[in-house]
Amino acid sequence: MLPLTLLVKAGLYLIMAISLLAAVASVSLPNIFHAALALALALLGIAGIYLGLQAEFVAVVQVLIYVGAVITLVIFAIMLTNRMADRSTPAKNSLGAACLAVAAGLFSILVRFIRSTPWPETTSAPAPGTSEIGQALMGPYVFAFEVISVILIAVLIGAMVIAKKDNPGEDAP
Amino acid sequence: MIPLSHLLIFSAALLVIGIYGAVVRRNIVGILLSIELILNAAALNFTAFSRFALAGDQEAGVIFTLFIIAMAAAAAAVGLAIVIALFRVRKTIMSDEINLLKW
Amino acid sequence: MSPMTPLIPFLPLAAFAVNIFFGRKLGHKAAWVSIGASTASCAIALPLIFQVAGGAHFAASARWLDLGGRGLDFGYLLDPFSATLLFVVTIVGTLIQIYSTGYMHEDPRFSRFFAYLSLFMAAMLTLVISDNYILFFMAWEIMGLCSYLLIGFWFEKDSAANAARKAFLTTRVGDVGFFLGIMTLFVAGSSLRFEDLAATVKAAHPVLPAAALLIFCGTIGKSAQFPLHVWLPDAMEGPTPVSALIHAATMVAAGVFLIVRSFVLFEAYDAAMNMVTMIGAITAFMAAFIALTATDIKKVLAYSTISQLGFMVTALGLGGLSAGTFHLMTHAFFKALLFLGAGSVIHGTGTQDIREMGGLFTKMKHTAWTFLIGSLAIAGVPPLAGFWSKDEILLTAFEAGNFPIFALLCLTAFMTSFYMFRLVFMTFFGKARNHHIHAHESPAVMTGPLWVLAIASVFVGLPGSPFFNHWFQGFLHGHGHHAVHPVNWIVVGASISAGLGGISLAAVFYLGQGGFPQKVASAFRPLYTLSTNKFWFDEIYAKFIVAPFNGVGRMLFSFDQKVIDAAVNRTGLATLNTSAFKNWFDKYVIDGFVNFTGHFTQLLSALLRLMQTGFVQHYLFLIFLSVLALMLLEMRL
Amino acid sequence: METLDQIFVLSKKGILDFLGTFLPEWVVTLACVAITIKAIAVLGPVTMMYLTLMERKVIGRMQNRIGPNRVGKWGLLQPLADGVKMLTKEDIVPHGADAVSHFLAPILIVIPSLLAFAVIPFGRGMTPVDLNVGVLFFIAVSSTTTIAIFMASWGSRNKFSVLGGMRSAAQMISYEVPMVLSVVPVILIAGSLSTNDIVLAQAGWGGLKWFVFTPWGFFAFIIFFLCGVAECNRSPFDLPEGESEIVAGFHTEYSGMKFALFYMAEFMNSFTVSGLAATLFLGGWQGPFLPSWLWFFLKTYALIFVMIWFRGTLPRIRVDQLMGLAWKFLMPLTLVNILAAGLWYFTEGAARWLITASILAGSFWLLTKLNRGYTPEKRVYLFAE
Repeated sequence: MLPLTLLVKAGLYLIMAISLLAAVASVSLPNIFHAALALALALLGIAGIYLGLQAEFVAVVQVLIYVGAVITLVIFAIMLTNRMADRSTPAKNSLGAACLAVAAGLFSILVRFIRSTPWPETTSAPAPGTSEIGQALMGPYVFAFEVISVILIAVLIGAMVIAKKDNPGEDAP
Repeated sequence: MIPLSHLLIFSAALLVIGIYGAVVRRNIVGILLSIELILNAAALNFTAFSRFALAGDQEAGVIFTLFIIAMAAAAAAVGLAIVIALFRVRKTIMSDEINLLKW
Repeated sequence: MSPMTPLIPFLPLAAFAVNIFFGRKLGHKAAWVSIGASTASCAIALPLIFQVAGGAHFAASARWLDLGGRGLDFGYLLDPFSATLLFVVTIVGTLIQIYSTGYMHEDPRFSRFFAYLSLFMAAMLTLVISDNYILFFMAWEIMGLCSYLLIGFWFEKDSAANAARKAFLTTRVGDVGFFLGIMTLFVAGSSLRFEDLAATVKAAHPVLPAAALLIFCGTIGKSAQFPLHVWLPDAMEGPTPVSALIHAATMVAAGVFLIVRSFVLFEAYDAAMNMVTMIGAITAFMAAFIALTATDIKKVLAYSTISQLGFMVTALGLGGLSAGTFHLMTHAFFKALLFLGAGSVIHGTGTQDIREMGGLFTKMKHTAWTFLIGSLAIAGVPPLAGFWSKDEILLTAFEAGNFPIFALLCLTAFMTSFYMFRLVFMTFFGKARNHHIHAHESPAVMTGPLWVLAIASVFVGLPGSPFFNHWFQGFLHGHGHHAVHPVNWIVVGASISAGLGGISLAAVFYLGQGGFPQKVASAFRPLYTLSTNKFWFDEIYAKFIVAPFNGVGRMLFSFDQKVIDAAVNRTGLATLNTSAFKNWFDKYVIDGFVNFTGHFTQLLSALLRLMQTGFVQHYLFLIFLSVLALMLLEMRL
Repeated sequence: METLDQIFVLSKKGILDFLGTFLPEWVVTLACVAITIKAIAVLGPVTMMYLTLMERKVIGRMQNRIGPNRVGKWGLLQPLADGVKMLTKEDIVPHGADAVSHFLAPILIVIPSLLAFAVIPFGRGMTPVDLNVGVLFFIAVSSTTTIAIFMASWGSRNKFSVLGGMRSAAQMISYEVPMVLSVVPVILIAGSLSTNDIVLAQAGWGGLKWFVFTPWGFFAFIIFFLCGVAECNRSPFDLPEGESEIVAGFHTEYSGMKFALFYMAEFMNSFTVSGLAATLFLGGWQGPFLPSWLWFFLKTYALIFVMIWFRGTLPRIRVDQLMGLAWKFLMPLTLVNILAAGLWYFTEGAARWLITASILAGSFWLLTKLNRGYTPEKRVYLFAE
């Protein structure tokens, strides 16, 4: 089965590369719509990596929430806010080069830290299945779970209130 | 299984890419996109750590990831609502053009 | 101690709140809110009254205000006197409110009217059950306000507005006296609770006689006694149920009730008692005299009310506590009946002038019968209510040995029955004098209360009659303390003959064809003029009180304008000049400093604000830069 | 019977055994995957082709027409003819279109539809990938369709396209909520997210112990199916491509094969939604007498027939009605349904039937009352009868 394992490994690295490229594209493409699509690709790639880590539930949730909901919302917002032909303004501000340097510095330091730390080499136990996650959510993490649900309700209402038109009659320019 | 350090480096790369985007993008939606990248880098780290943790501790990482995803969705919803409300008032979503309270 | 007692005034108060805020929405349902509240109060009060009649005694009080060791307490007191008044007020009040739904049916401010009535009921009930002067005075004043509002209810009419103002200002004179009296009492060391009054009197502080006289001022004002009686006839401008409730049955009786409450105080000083007797007798006679010639149906009744209040006051002044209270109760019933009957007549004919009425008996059977019963009651025909109570008063005068007063009272009783039956005969008998008036009977909601009150007028006197062994008087004095008098046939005879004599004379004058009224009027021209002009009271007041006040006012006004205003204007000009200089100083010297400071700060901040761009991304960048710097720092170490 | 039931499984096993004789094991594993993928890749388009025919025939009958009948016997070759026509048509890209998005959209929209086939259990032992989060996978994958629709609408640079895309996004986000929630009771009772396990949980009663025969299952099935119809943008929820309002919605600017791909995605979606509905509520391949895969296809096609029936019967609904239905009616009902399923789980015997049925009927009645929205005034026609 060695060749198959190698194949999976190669696939994972390929997915990583694609995700990184897509991430770079999502921050650098001038067209915000394309950037959102690139981000969707990057997020799908991350979902693939979750699958590789045998976290199927997280992977599926990643696709469902991010690609299915968040990116859809983002595109919705882009369609509502951008005029379709508005490409004349620059997409980046004047901090580009400085920030690139800072980002590169941070990255090199992080890489140095990561390389110098002795990480565990092997995975010891089988990954937690959906039922274990469910048990944990309803068991030790039930309070956090409830808090999250309250926050989501608050967000639902808050987003509606913020985005609602105050007076429909006034809003027609 | 690919080693943990490679996953961490990958997520570090996602993080700095996100940071770069969050600082450099003029479009507020673009900033939100970059923030999603940063959150994803963190979430990925949690799952990776959980996979390499001892038996019994594994759920924690996955659950943190799920919570991060939920919070990210919430943040995106509110953020985009704010963006839409802002656009309705100011007719722009470029972060450096929203300077009414600047001085 | 009964926890339900405070509810008695609070229910009408709640009805007032509901009607004043939601009256517009409720429309004609407002009446039922008020009537419901009154009925509920009545239902709460009646068992308590019966318990009091059985010898119970309810009282409770709580400290309201602490004044350096002494305090003012608020509380309630249910003794036989307040129970009697509670009985009268709740029943008569409820009946009059029911009547009002018919009388006021077409009025645009229907709900407002009932709100005021409820407020009045609340105030009156508070007054009745209050156990101290302060709460009594508060309720007293609220009643004054209600009286003002209700007299002026049809404020579109100038006469109504003026009458309201007159009533308010005139009673205010008495109220000031009353309040001064309360303060005098307080100075004399009283706790202002009625139950402690006896102890205060025992201490015999020298200012107490003054306090008694000052408190009597309140009675004079509220109960329309001479010389402050002038407001009550004018108060007839208000709606008739108001006249019945406030200006005949309850509020004006509050003045008498005040004497009842303070009786211990008055009793201790002969001067005060004499004063009360004098005022009462003068009022009774004078008002009856004026009533002889009044032509407005409500004015006749108004003067009659004043006269009857004079009777009560006289009785109290002669020491007849039970007689006065008894008459107060019976009078409330039959006078309310008479006013409501008058209202029914006005409702049916559209006029108030008795010279235009006549022959209404066939057209308004219910009204006529009930009115007749009321008139018989007030005239003192046995065995109706008025007879027993009036007889008690005459007996009091007789036994006090004060024969001039007794004679005056008998004469007044004679005049009372005369003018009442003059009214009855002119209104209901004979021929219709004005053929434009098409009278009709009032609706059942109005005649119903009339009949209830008529029946009450017949029977309410019986508990005080010898047939019941003067049970009522015994009840008031606490059973056992009251010595039962044998029947004094002289007084009974005088009383009956005065009543029947008055009726017969009226029949001769106004049913017969002799033209006696004109003859008598021309024969006694001066007296007739005196009566029709009401002793010129209004004119005297206008000339000797109002006019001088106006003169002084005008003088003060011109002083204000010429002297004080001029001084103010000069001061203003001087200020103006001074500030012109200060302005210059401010502008060039002080502002110079300030501006310099400002410019200097601006110069500095122009440099500093390069740090604060206001762009969130610059801050974000700075954060990450700092993170990088910290990390580098950490690595060095 | 047994062989007939397992005919596809056995044939695949035969091929793999044959390959195993001369190839290393890992190639055989790859071949296993490849065979499954190939089967799906063939099944999807063929299904789509004959669904078009079926739809045209059924609609035709419903409209008192005959439908396609010229190409081949009973018009059986009509889909092939259509395919040839599509392939030979000119591919038009509008001036000023966003070339990348415009090109990628039709491709991307087919991928989720095909992926969704992976977790459908076509018969006993015939689940292509028995994922332990199968149902969630299906929903996640189908939700990504929105992005392709967005790309199509944005890339076309046409306001009708954008309008259609917006409508589609709003509709899909809205209907995903009750759809997911309506699946929850099934997962609760079956205790698994795997489609295969869910089918197995409905075994019994001679293959008729379907979830749809319980009160909560009945409500969940109706809601799921309605949401599925809405997710497929099919009539009466076809506002994103409502031709009388916005030409053809997001695929206004597409022609030729790209247009055909959109069509293919739509029909494959109808198939997978119907298949999943059959799996979740109608017992999947469970059934007496007939082979399991035949049962599955029978149920699926019955549901597809119902979809076509909808289209033949119901007029398109308004946008506010659409949103109101999802948020104000279906979503509360699904929440109550979850409660009912929980009660069902914890009670026994006749009581569970009584309790759940009464709760659901009561809330249905209440929600119907509360949603008695506004009805426009009756129109008055001046010159007509």
